[in-house]
Amino acid sequence: MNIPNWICLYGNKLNSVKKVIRDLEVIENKPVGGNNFILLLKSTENLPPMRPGQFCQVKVDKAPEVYLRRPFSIHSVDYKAKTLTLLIKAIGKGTTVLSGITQGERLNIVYPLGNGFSLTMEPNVLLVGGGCGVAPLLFLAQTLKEMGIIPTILVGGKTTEDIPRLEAYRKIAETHVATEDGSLGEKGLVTQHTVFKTRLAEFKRVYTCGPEAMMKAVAQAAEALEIPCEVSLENTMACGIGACLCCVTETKEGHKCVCTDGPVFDSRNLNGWNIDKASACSLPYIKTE
Amino acid sequence: MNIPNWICLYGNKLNSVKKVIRDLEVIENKPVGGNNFILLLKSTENLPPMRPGQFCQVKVDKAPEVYLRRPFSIHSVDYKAKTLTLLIKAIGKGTTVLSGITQGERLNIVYPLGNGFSLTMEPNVLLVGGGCGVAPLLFLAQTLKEMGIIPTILVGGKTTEDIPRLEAYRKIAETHVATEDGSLGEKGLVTQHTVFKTRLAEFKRVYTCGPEAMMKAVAQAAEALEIPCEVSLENTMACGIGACLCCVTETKEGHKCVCTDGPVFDSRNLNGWNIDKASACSLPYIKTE
Amino acid sequence: MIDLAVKIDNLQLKNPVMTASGTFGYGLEFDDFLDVSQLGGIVVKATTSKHREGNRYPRLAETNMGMLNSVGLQNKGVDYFVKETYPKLTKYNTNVIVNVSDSTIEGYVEVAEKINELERIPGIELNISCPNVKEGGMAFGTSSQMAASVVKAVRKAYKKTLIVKLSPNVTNITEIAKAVEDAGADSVSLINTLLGMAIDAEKRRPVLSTVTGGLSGPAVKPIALRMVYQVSKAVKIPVIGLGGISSATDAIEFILAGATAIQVGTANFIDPAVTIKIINGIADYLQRHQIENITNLIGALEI
Amino acid sequence: MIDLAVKIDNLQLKNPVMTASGTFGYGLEFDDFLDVSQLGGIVVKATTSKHREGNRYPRLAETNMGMLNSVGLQNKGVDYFVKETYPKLTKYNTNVIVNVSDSTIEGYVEVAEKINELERIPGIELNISCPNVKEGGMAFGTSSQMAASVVKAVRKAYKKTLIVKLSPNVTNITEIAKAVEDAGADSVSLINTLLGMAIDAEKRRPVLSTVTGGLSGPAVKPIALRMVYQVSKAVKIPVIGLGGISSATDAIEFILAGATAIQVGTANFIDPAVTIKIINGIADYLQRHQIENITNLIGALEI
Ligand SMILES: Cc1cc2nc3c(=O)[nH]c(=O)nc-3n(C[C@H](O)[C@H](O)[C@H](O)COP(=O)(O)OP(=O)(O)OC[C@H]3O[C@@H](n4cnc5c(N)ncnc54)[C@H](O)[C@@H]3O)c2cc1C
Ligand SMILES: Cc1cc2nc3c(=O)[nH]c(=O)nc-3n(C[C@H](O)[C@H](O)[C@H](O)COP(=O)(O)OP(=O)(O)OC[C@H]3O[C@@H](n4cnc5c(N)ncnc54)[C@H](O)[C@@H]3O)c2cc1C
Ligand SMILES: Cc1cc2nc3c(=O)[nH]c(=O)nc-3n(C[C@H](O)[C@H](O)[C@H](O)COP(=O)(O)O)c2cc1C
Ligand SMILES: Cc1cc2nc3c(=O)[nH]c(=O)nc-3n(C[C@H](O)[C@H](O)[C@H](O)COP(=O)(O)O)c2cc1C
Ligand code: FES
Ligand code: FES
Repeated sequence: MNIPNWICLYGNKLNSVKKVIRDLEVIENKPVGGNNFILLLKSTENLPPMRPGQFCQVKVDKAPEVYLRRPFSIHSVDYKAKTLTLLIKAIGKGTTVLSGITQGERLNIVYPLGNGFSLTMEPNVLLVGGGCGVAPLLFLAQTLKEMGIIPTILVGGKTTEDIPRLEAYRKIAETHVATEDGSLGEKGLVTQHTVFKTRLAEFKRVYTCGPEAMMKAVAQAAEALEIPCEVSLENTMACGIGACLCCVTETKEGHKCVCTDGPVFDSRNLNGWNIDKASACSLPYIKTE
Repeated sequence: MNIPNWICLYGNKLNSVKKVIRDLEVIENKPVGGNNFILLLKSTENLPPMRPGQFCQVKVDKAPEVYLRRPFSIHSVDYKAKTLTLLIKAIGKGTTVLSGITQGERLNIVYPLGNGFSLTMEPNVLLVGGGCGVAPLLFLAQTLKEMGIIPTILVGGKTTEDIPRLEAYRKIAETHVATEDGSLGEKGLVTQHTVFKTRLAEFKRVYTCGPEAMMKAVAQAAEALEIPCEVSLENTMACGIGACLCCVTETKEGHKCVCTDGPVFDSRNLNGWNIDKASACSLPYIKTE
Repeated sequence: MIDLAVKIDNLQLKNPVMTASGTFGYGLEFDDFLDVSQLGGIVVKATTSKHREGNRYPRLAETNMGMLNSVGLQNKGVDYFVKETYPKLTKYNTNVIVNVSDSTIEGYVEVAEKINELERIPGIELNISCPNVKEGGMAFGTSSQMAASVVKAVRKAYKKTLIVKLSPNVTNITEIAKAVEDAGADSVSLINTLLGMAIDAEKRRPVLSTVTGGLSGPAVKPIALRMVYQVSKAVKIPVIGLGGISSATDAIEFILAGATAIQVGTANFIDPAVTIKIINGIADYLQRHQIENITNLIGALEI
Repeated sequence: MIDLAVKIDNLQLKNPVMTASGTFGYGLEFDDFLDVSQLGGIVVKATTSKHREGNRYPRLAETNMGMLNSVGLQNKGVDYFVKETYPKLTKYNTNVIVNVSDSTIEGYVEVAEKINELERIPGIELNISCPNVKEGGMAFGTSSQMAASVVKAVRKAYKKTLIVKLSPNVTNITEIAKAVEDAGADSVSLINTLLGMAIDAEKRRPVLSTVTGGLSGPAVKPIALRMVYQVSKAVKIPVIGLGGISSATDAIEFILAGATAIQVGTANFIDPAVTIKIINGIADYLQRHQIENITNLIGALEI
């Protein structure tokens, strides 16, 4: 098991929650800048318990060029209202079709999938997100807050448009911003941000999600200070449930499926993520994508 | 050339009208009973001159299972308003998707295709349609009327639902109805209708479109009285422009393309359409599909 | 009453719907979505003599109505399967078939021998058609001689139902089918994936780490259907048809073409519960066409 | 300035975009939709020694992102072509290639000899891969020996550019490509259609009158791309790639895989003006990637 200190949020053991296939109704499709949009989806039944970092596999209908489902993190959940949201960036065929979906249409999803972030009782944790990688961090921040832990959030992107949902983060916790063009927050990469450069040692755990280069830089900095760092990987997927073995990543224990063994991994278990191997590119100067 | 007495309506020679590829806007999608619906399509440019019996090839978007275009007859044309209509019956994958198309969407069509019916100066002509086969007959009746010829129309179907657009025909000409269940007009097949059985000899030309068995029965009865009969064939098509040779029918002169040599043929030129060959099934008793 | 049962050699299938190797894990991954015991059978992931890490990532490319994969037989080896996985599969009340792969004849035989000892495994599917490994794999499936030699060797070692899975990447699949029939196969299944390739034009690189990979999904159905039709006319043993099957109609087309049973592969990724829908859809079809027994449909195509 | 010109033997193509035989008629059918002279070349419908009626209707089945056809070389024969059709084609300022088919070597040679006399036809494409005729056709394309013998015979009779069109229905396409190269081909084009089948489950009949037919369209692209990649590494003569190409991106993938030129087939049915869009799209791509000369893209895949 990659995940230390697992705290069972909903009284369920890891992986014991039943996955389901459901048609959810699109209640709202809201553009949030920079080709990002939020889908608010409603179920007629109770939602299954979900953990931050878990994802769903979405079937994209009406798109002759899209055959496989597309994976998206759970962005936020409202069990009472039986709704959940996805934060999606339109970057290709499937996401572009989804960006045009309208209220009242139905979306077929398989969920909840993957392991999710481990939750901790440590009071000081840092969440680092890059671009659309912030998607699972909102759910994570909300959940931590419910557990009485107020995380520190640091989000980065090329420009203001790449920092969707800032208000939502600010409602929950202290949120810092870095943009490469300086149009919002500090100018530079997240790893060059004052919080990251001067306060990293304060944190007992780091969670990160975003472009791989960014996550690597964050993980290596954390590792240098011996702070556990959990990273959420992306990969192209077919089944999403560990059946096809298409979505593997290289770990210390060999190939592991991002869809079931991940998407969240302890960075120390991943091959090629450690300081020694990447020492050539000294940390804060690694550019995000 | 299969078509005798060709009268050039719009000052164009047969096949000399340029075919075009156009995105037309869906102005209305109106259900007209029995899974039939009418699409009213508007062009931003002037419509090309079209002849009754010609068709268009429609691209069905948002349908992963539909790859090829689908052929539909021109149902009516309004050159001034730059609109045309299609009368479509939802019978399969593509037509079902089209039945759900909404106002404001765009439909990509290639048109006008095929030869169309030959037009005549004979005052007495009979139009016989079966089911959705009435689609091209409205355009034909309108055109004949503009030329000062009032045709007699006879339409048939299993039941009332199969006789869409009756009011439209009645506006133009004397229209008779036969239904197999007797729910509208005379009970029975079109070939058993009083008009067909008692007045056929009055007509100088018969035009027919509908199920093949019906067209054959009509054509053979006409042939017996030496009345020229034009039939509009259906066939699965790929290109619609005579390039692929997929849509052939057997004629006295060998394989001919329904999309360019047809869809309208003089029944006497078709193999297997003549009385001698089919004499076993004496005429009025051939059941329509 | 509609009777969906079919027989493949000694295997009694409660219905003709099986799952294809590599697309259904060990069944366990689908427990949340359906009752696996309702299926006619499942074919679990390829098992080789030794543990294999498979190919490097990326292993997947989406294509028009299909996908390419280059998993490359990743599995923990037959010993692990016997000790750890097999006990979990005995809960299933259906035919659990093991897909047997390797790079050498000895390897195939070793796996077959070990699986032969497992009481609740009534048959193996010999994979001589995997395009995603450097040695062996597909090579065995593209020549009648090599196919016959591996089948003969395994036949000696394996006493239960021996299904041989054929490669579509050949000039004449009936020749190979006949060769493996003569060599002792109890049944043939076809098709495995077609060798294909995808390129990322922007990056000017192949999408897959292995450059080429195996094509599956609805795109390949017309080719699979043709091969099933050809092979079922050429051999006497029962044919299991697969390749792009995603609906009951697809399944019926394969059965009409001559398949006694069918396997569902890639479609499981799109709808994890699709197999149950296919079983129900076949029953509906039979009812609608007033056919009491599915066996009356096998090869019932009217030419 | 972006330079799109490529060379196939002595043929100068103003751009690498040609049309595939049987999908573009004689070009004339597309005059309303585009200026045919803007294309790199067109390959007209198969021409045989004698008039052929082709197969019976139905000749077409739609499949997932593709289609099956069994036209069966319907054409009026080479003499009609020379007398009636050829004069109409001389208006085109592009390479008009004739696709030459037949059932016997003598037939192929007869057609090639007659086409050799036509001043404005700079080359032929020898179709040894048509799956839709009972005799000859594909049979020539599925064995290296037979392929070599027909190419040798035609080579003697035909003095201009000789392109040989390969069948994908083979175990090892590189072997056949090498055999026709050795026999004197100036170029190879691939792929022709894959043999497939469609069944109407409700009627329990094959959809095509010929039972099986040739599969084309986007569904086959991954297979075509793989074969083009393999063949262009195996032969020295230029390769013309086709199979499912519907967009500029598709075309670029084939060029990266090693094709010097490409042909657009079935996609012409969906969008009769698609070839022009592909030419413009290729130019855009080169501009965007700052590649001045398309020849720098040929086989430029980074492995
Ligand atoms: C566990 C997980 C959670 C994710 N969560 C989110 C989320 O919350 N919001 C969000 O916007 N996106 C998320 N993604 C990424 C999302 O799945 C892809 O953006 C989407 O699948 C792209 O589909 P498309 O059809 O638009 O792109 P395509 O047209 O298929 O591809 C466009 C380009 O993107 C690349 N690409 C496509 N998918 C991936 C992928 N999964 N990983 C890396 N590169 C890819 C392709 O190679 C291609 O170059 C997540 C991915 C995973 C695996
Ligand atoms: C020249 C011409 C004009 C036409 N005009 C009209 C019209 O005005 N209104 C209208 O509703 N329909 C018309 N049709 C028929 C129409 O093209 C088909 O109904 C349509 O293509 C079916 O598409 P689908 O995807 O819904 O059916 P599919 O799902 O593709 O097929 C459903 C069933 O119908 C059969 N089928 C499909 N197309 C044809 C065809 N063209 N001929 C015979 N059988 C077929 C299939 O074999 C299958 O059994 C015309 C056809 C032609 C050739
Ligand atoms: C991801 C993936 C993995 C596969 N692994 C195997 C395997 O291990 N052994 C095998 O015989 N076939 C394997 N196959 C092939 C399938 O079993 C099946 O033959 C093929 O996918 C065609 O069927 P389909 O189109 O229904 O998927 C695999 C296919 C896929 C898509
Ligand atoms: C309707 C049709 C007719 C064809 N006729 C011929 C032919 O006469 N000669 C030939 O060499 N190929 C013929 N082909 C094959 C195409 O030229 C091409 O090789 C094949 O369709 C694959 O390309 P595509 O997927 O782009 O269509 C035909 C294909 C189709 C669809
Ligand atoms: S996507 Fe299939 S195993 Fe992960
Ligand atoms: S549909 Fe292509 S020739 Fe008629």
